Amino acid sequence: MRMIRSFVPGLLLLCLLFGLVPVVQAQEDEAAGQALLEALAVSSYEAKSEAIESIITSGDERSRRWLEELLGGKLQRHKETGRFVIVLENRGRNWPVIDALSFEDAGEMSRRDLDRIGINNALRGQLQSALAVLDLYTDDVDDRRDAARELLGSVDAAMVEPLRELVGSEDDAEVRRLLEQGLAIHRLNEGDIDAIAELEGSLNSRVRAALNSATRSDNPLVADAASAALLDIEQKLRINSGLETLYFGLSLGSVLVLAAIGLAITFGVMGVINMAHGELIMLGAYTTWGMQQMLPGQPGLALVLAIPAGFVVSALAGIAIERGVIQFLKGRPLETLLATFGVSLILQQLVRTVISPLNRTVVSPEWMSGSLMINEGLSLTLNRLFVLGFALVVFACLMLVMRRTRLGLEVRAVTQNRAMARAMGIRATRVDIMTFALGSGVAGLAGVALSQLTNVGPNLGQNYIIDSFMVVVFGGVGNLWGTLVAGLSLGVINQVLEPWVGAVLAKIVVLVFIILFIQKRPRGLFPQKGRAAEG
Amino acid sequence: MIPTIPALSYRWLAASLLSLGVAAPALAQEDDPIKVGILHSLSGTMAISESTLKDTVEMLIEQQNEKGGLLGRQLEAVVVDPASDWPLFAEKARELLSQEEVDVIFGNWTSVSRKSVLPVVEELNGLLFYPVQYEGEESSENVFYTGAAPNQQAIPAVNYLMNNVGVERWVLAGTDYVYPRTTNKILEAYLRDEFGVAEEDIMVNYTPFGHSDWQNIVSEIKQFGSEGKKTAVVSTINGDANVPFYRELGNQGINAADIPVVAFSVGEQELSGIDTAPLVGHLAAWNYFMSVDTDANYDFIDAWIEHTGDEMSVTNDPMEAHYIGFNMWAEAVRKAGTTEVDEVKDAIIGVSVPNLSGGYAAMMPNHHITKPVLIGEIQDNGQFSIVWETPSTVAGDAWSDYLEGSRDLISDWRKPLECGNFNVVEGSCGGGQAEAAEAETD
Amino acid sequence: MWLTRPFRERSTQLFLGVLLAALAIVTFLNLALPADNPLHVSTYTVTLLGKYLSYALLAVAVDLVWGYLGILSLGHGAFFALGGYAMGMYLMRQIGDRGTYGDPVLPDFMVFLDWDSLPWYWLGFDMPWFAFLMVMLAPGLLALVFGFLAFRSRVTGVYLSIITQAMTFALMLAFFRNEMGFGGNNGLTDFRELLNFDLRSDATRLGLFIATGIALALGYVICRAIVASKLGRVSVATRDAEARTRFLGYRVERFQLFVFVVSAMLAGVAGALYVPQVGIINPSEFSPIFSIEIVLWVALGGRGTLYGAVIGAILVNYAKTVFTGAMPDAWLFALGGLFVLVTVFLPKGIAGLLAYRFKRDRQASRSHDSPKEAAA
Amino acid sequence: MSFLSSLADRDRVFDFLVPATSPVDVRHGPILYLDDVTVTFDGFRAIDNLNLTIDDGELRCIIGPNGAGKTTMMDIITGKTRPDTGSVWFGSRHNLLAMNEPDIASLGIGRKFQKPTVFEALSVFENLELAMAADKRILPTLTARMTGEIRDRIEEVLETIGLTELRHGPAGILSHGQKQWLEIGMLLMQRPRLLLVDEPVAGMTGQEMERTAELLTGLAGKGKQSVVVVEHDMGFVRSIARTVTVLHQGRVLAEGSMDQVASDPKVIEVYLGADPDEEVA
Repeated sequence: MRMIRSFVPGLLLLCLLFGLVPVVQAQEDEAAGQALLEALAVSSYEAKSEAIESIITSGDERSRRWLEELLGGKLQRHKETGRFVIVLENRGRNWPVIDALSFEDAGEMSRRDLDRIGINNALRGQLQSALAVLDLYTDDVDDRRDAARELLGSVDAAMVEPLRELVGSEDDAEVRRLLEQGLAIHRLNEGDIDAIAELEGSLNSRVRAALNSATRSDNPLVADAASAALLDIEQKLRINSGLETLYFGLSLGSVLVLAAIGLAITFGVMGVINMAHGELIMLGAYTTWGMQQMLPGQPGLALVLAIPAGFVVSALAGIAIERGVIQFLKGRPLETLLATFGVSLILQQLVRTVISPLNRTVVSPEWMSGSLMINEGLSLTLNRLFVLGFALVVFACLMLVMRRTRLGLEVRAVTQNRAMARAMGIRATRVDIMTFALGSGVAGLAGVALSQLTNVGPNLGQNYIIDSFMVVVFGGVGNLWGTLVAGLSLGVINQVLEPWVGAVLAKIVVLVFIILFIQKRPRGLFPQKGRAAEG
Repeated sequence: MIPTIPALSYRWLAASLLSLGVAAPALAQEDDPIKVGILHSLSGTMAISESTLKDTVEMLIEQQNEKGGLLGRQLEAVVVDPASDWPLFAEKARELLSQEEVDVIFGNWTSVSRKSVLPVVEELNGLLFYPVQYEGEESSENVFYTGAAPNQQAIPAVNYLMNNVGVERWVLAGTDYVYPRTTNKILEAYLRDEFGVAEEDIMVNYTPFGHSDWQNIVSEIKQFGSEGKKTAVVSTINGDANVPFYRELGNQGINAADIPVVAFSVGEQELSGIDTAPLVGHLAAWNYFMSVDTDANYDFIDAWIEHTGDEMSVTNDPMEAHYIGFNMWAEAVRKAGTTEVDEVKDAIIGVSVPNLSGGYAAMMPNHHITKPVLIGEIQDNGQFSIVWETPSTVAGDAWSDYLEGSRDLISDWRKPLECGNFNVVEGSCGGGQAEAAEAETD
Repeated sequence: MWLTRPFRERSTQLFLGVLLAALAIVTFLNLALPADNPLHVSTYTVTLLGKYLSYALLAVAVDLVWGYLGILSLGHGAFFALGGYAMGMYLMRQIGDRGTYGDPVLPDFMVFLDWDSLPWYWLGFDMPWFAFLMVMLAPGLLALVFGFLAFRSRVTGVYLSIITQAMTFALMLAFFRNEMGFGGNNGLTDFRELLNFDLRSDATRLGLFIATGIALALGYVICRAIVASKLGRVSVATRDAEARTRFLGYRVERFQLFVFVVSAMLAGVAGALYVPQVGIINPSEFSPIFSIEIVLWVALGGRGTLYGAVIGAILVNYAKTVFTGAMPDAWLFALGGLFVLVTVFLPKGIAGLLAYRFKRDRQASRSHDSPKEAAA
Repeated sequence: MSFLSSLADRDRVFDFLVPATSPVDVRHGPILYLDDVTVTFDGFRAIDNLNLTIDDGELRCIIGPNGAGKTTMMDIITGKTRPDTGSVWFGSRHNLLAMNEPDIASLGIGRKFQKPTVFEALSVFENLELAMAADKRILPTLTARMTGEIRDRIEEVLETIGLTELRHGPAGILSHGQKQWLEIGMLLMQRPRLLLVDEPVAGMTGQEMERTAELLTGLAGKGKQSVVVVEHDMGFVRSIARTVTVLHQGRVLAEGSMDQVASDPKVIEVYLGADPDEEVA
C-alpha cells in the first residue's frame, strides 16, 4: 500500500479542477464517510461520477484508498446492513474483508451478501486521471513520469492553470516535457495552431491521436499543419516499426530456439526422435504453475525457483522415458518416433486426469509485465525480452557443457563412435541417460519460459512439437549453432511475412520454404559432412 | 500358408459383431428410465470447454431424479466421448439415437461438430439441445438453440460500445472459422448500414486456432487505435488463443481505458486459466455471468460447487444454456405427457422457464430462445462485473437481418408453416426442407 | 500377367475369402434378419464397419510405402483427406438448389461468405466421372510433385518423415483458411446423395459398405501384385540398402516415386469412400496426429505384411469405438500404451506373432514352394 | 574357369536386355582415369590431388592405412560423392562426374562394398535376380517375368559362388564370408567392365580366400573386366597383385609391383611410423 505523500497540493488541484470550494477541516467522522460512500451505491453511472467527485473534494484522508479500491472493484456494500467493506481476496465463496471506514478487520463475508460498487470504463478513466494527478506530487520520479504520461490527452480546462504552475516547479525534465505536451494537446483540441509546433516529432501514440483528430479540424490551417507534423512522425515511426518487426521476429525465434534446442540434443546427438519433447516442455510449464501454487503471493520468486525445478522435473521424466522405452530401441530412430508419440499421449492424458483438463493460471511477476520503453514509439515487451535473453543464456550454457565439460566430450565421443568410446572406458549407457536427461531438462526450461507467454494446459506441448522439429531439421541435425540460426531466422521470416500475408499464410509459406529447402540441402543449413554422417 | 488366419478373423468378426450387437435396442417400456444422451468431448482439444457441460447435464439429471424424475420415470444419462473428432460426433450421435435410443441429446460446442451431427439428428428424428453461442444461419426441426444467436450477443454489444462508450473505430479480430466469419460479416454490415461507419474505420483480422504469437497483430491494433478516434476490439478469438492475446495486449500497454476489447468467446472458464490482473476493464458480452446477483444463480452455483467438490469451480454461459434447455425439455415432456420426439417438439414451442438472471426464457417458434444480453467488465478475480444489460430479453434470430442471403428468411416450426427457412418474399420454403416437409405430409 | 499373380498366392486367396465372406455375412445379417433378432446387424454397425474398411485400405496404402519401401510417411492423412475432399466436393455439388439458401450452384458456406461464383477448382465436380478421377489424381499429383522433389534430392529417413509431416501440416493450415473455398474448419457436410442414391437410406449405406469392401479387396490385390513382382523386390532392396540398389543400376528415386504415387492414390480412394459414410470431411483429417495414428495401425498389425495392416486398422479403430463409449478417459492411455508396447515389445506386430507361432508350418511349406510357382 | 566361358556365351543372348548406352571406348588408353581429384569434408582433405589410371583388363590392388581415402575414391568413381575439383573419366567417352549412380552402374561399373551389402530380407536367388543386367526401368521391372534362361544363368552363378544349396534362404542368414561371395556373385550378374572390390576377403577362411583370389584373377583380362581391389590383407594382395598402388592421405604414395612397393622407404614409414592422429578419418 502506497503512502499518501503530498496530500494537500493534490487536493487543491483537484478542487480547482472541479471548481469547488474545499472542505478545509479533515473529517474523520464515521457518518460523513458513510455518507460519501453511500452516494456511490446507486445504479446510474452519472450519479456515481458525481459521488466520486465529492469523495475527491471531501478532503477525507481515506479518499485515496477508497478511489483505489473502487478502481479495483474491491469496495463493496453489505446488502442487509449497508456497511461498506473492502474485499481482500475475492476468490471462492467467502471473502475476507476489512471495514471501509476504519480499515479494521471485519472477518469473512459471503459473496452472496455483498454488493459490488460497479464502475465502467468511463469512471475508470475518471478515477485513473484523478489518481494520476495525485501521483504528480509524489517523490518518486518514475511515478511522476507515469502520472504525467497518463494525463496526456485527458487534460481539461480546469487543470490547465495548476498544471502550468506544476511545470514551473517540477525538477525532472521528462515530467516537464510530458506535462507541456499534455497542455499542448489540450490547446490543440481548442484549435490552437501553435500547439502543433510543440508536439512535432513526438512518437507518443496519444500525441498522434490528438494530431490525427486535428487533421479533421474545421480550420484548414490547423488541419494542414497537423498533417505535416504527422507526416514527419510517420517517417520516424517507419524506422521504429522495422526495428519492432525485427524484435518480434527475434522474440518468436527465441521461443522456437528454446523449444527446439533440447530436441537438437536428443535428436541431433542421440538420433532419438522424441515426440514427447513437447510434453516435457509442458511439464516444465506445469512446474512453474506448481511453484506458484506453493509460494502464493511471490510469483517472481516462484518463477526463479521454477527454473532449476523445471529442469529437474523434465530431466527426471526424460530419464524415465529413456530407461523405460528408448533404451530398447537403439538404432531404430523411426521407431523411437512411434514409441515416444505414445508416451506423449499418455503424459497429456495424465495431466488431464491428475491436474485438470483446464488451463492453469500462471502469473507474471511485476518485473516481467509491461514493456521497456526505448523511445515513445518503440517499447519492447518485458516478458518476451526476458525469454529472448533466457534463450541465449540457455544456448550459451549448452555450448559450454558440450564443448568444455567431460560430459560434452563423452557425448561427442559416443556420438561419433560408440564402440570405440566404450572400448576407451566411457560408459555409453550412462552417457545416453545423461544426454537424454540434458535434452529433456532443457525442454523443461523452455516450458518455464513459455508459461510466461502462452497457455499452461495439456495441449501446450503439441503446439510446439512440429515447429521444433522443423527448426532442428532446417538447422541441420546435430548442430546446436544450426538450431540457433534456424530458429531465429524462421522467427524473423515469419514476422516479416505476417503483416503482408496474414498469420496463417505466413506459417504455410515458412513450412513450404522448409520443405523446399530440405530438397535443396537434404541435411539442413549446417550439415554434418563425411562418412560419419552417412550412418 | 498360414492356416489359422481365417479362423482368427472369423473369431474376431464374430466377437466384434456380438459386442456391437449387445447394445441392440430393447423397446422402451413404461418403467424404463428416460435416457438422456450427453454428446460432449471428454478428450482432445475441446475437452477443456465441453467436459464441464457434461458434468452440468449430469448434475441437472441428478437434481431432476431427486425431485422424482419425469412422468414418474427416472432419468438416466448416457455419456459418450466424441473426442473432439468431428466425424466421431456424427457417429456417436448415431449410436445414441439408433443403438441407445435416447430420448434427447444435450451436446456439441463447436459449429463444425453441430454441422456434423445435424444430418444424423434430422435423419433419425432426434432432439438436440445446443448450448453455445453460434453464428446463426441455421434452423433445424430437430435442434434447439439455447445459446445466443448473433443478435443476442454481438449486435447488442456493438450498440453498447457505440452508444455508451462512443467507439468510432472497430477492430474485428477472430479465429478463422465460421462463427467469427459470420459474426464479423453481420457486424460489418450492421456498422456500415446502421451507423454509417466508413470502410477504413473497420479492420478485420483472422488468425488460426491456437494462435500464440500476437506481437504483430497487437502492434497493428495499437497503430490502428492511434488515429484519434475511440477504438474498440470486437474479439471472436476462440479458446486457447486468448491467453497469449490478452497477455500481449497487457504487455504492449493497451489497457481497457484506451482500447477496450469486447469478447464473445471469453467466459469465466477461460478466465480461470488467465492471470486477469492486466485485463481488468476489458469486456465480454454474454447472456449470463457467474456474478449475476440473483438467488436462483447463487443456488445454482452452490449446487455446482457441491457437484464438482471444488470450491473454486466456476459457472458460465453455456452451462446456463443447458440449465435452461434441460428445464424447457422437462417442461415440454410434462406438457406432452410423453418423451415422444414429435410431440415434445410441438409442445416445447412457447414453453417458458426461469433463467438464472432473474427473468424468463421462452422457446420461440424458430427453436431459439429469449435471452437478456449482459455486458460485463473483467475483474481481477476472473469474474465479470455487469456494466450494462438490455432492458428486456431479446429473441434469438435464426436468420440475420443484415446478411444478403438471409434477410428474407424466417423460421417457424409451428403448423402450418413448419419451415426452417421460409422466404417471405418468394412465399416459399427453401431448399431441401421443402422436400422433407413434403415427404412428411405424404 | 503381373496383376493376376496374387490370385495364385494362398495368403491372398485366404484374405480375399475372409473379406468377401465377411461382406456376405454382414449383408445377410443386415438384410435377412428382423431388427429384434439378436444376430441382426444394424445399419449403424454396417456403416461403422464400412468406416473401418476404408481405414484398412488407408493402412494398406501406408504399409506399401513403409513396409516395403521403407519410407515412413507421416503425411498420408493428406492424401486420404484430398481424396475425401474430392468426393466431398462432388457430394456438395449434388445438393444443388436444395441447400439452405437455395442457390443452384454455390454450396451454402460460399453463399453466406459472399462468394459470387464458383472458384475454378470446383468446376467439373458436378460430374461424377470427373470427381472420381480427381479422387485419384489429386492425391496422386501431390505425391508426384512432393515425391519427385524429395526422392530426387535423396531426402531419406527421418528427414523425409519430418517433411511429410510438414506437408500435411501446411495443408491443414491451408484448408482451415476460409478463403481457400473448402468450407474452412466446418469442411463439407450435409450430403444428400451419391450417384442419385439417397445417402440416408439403409440400402445406400449397405451399398457403400460393400463398395468399400470391394475397394479394399482390389487395393489389396494391386499392392500384393506390386509386392510380388520384381518391382516389389527392388522396393525391398531399396528399403534395406538404398545405395546398393543404386549401384546395381536401378534409378531408386523413380521406383520410390512410383510406389509412393500408387500408395497416395489408394489413400485417396480410401478417403473418398470414408467421406460419404461418416458424412463430413474437414481439415482435421490433415492433422499430423492422424497420420501418425495410421502408422500405428500398421505397426500394430505388422509392418510389411499387407494383411497385418488391415488387421491393425480394424482392431485399433474397433478399440477406439469401444473405449470412447465405455471409458472415455482411458482412451488416450490405451492408445499411448499401445504405441509404446507395440514398438518396444512387438516390433513385428500381430502378423509377426502369428508368423512366429506358425513358423514351422511356413518353413515346411517354403521347402516345397518352389520359386517357379512364386515367380511365375 | 567354366563360368567365364559361359559368360562369354551369354553375352550375345542378353544384348537386347542391356539399356542402350554407348559402349566404353578404350581404344585410346585407360578404362579409368582420375585426374587431380580433391574432396574435402569439413576442411579435412580426404582426397588430395589424386591421379590414378587403370588400364583395360588390368587387375590393380590399392592399399593404404586407414583414412588414406580408398573408400572415398570408390565413392567418387561410382557417383556417390562429388569431388570439389578434378575429373574422372570412364574410357575416353564418359565423364563420370556428370552421371549418377544408376547411370554409372548401367555403364558397367560394379562395386562391392567394404561391409558386405546384400539384401538381407530377400533370398539369395532374388539377390542375384535383382543384380542381373536387364531393363531396369519401372514398367519392365513391374511386369518382368522369370524365364528359363534367366533361371539358368542365376543357377550358374549360384554354382560359381557355392550357394546353390542356400538359394531360397534369406540372404540375412548367410555367414560373413558367404555374404562376400554373394556380393561378388551379384557383380558377376551385372556383367560390368570395371569391378571395384572393397576388402573382398575380410572375414574369410584361408580356403575361401584362395577361391576368391582365383575368381578375381580369372575375371581380369584384356577385353574382359578390369578389376580394382582394395585390401588390407597383404598376403592376399601379394597372391593376386600385378600392380599395387599405395594411397596415403588422399594421395598416391607409391605405385609398382608388390616387391617394389614393399621396399619403398616412404611406404615403410607410413605403415610403421605413421602419426596416429592422421589415421583417424
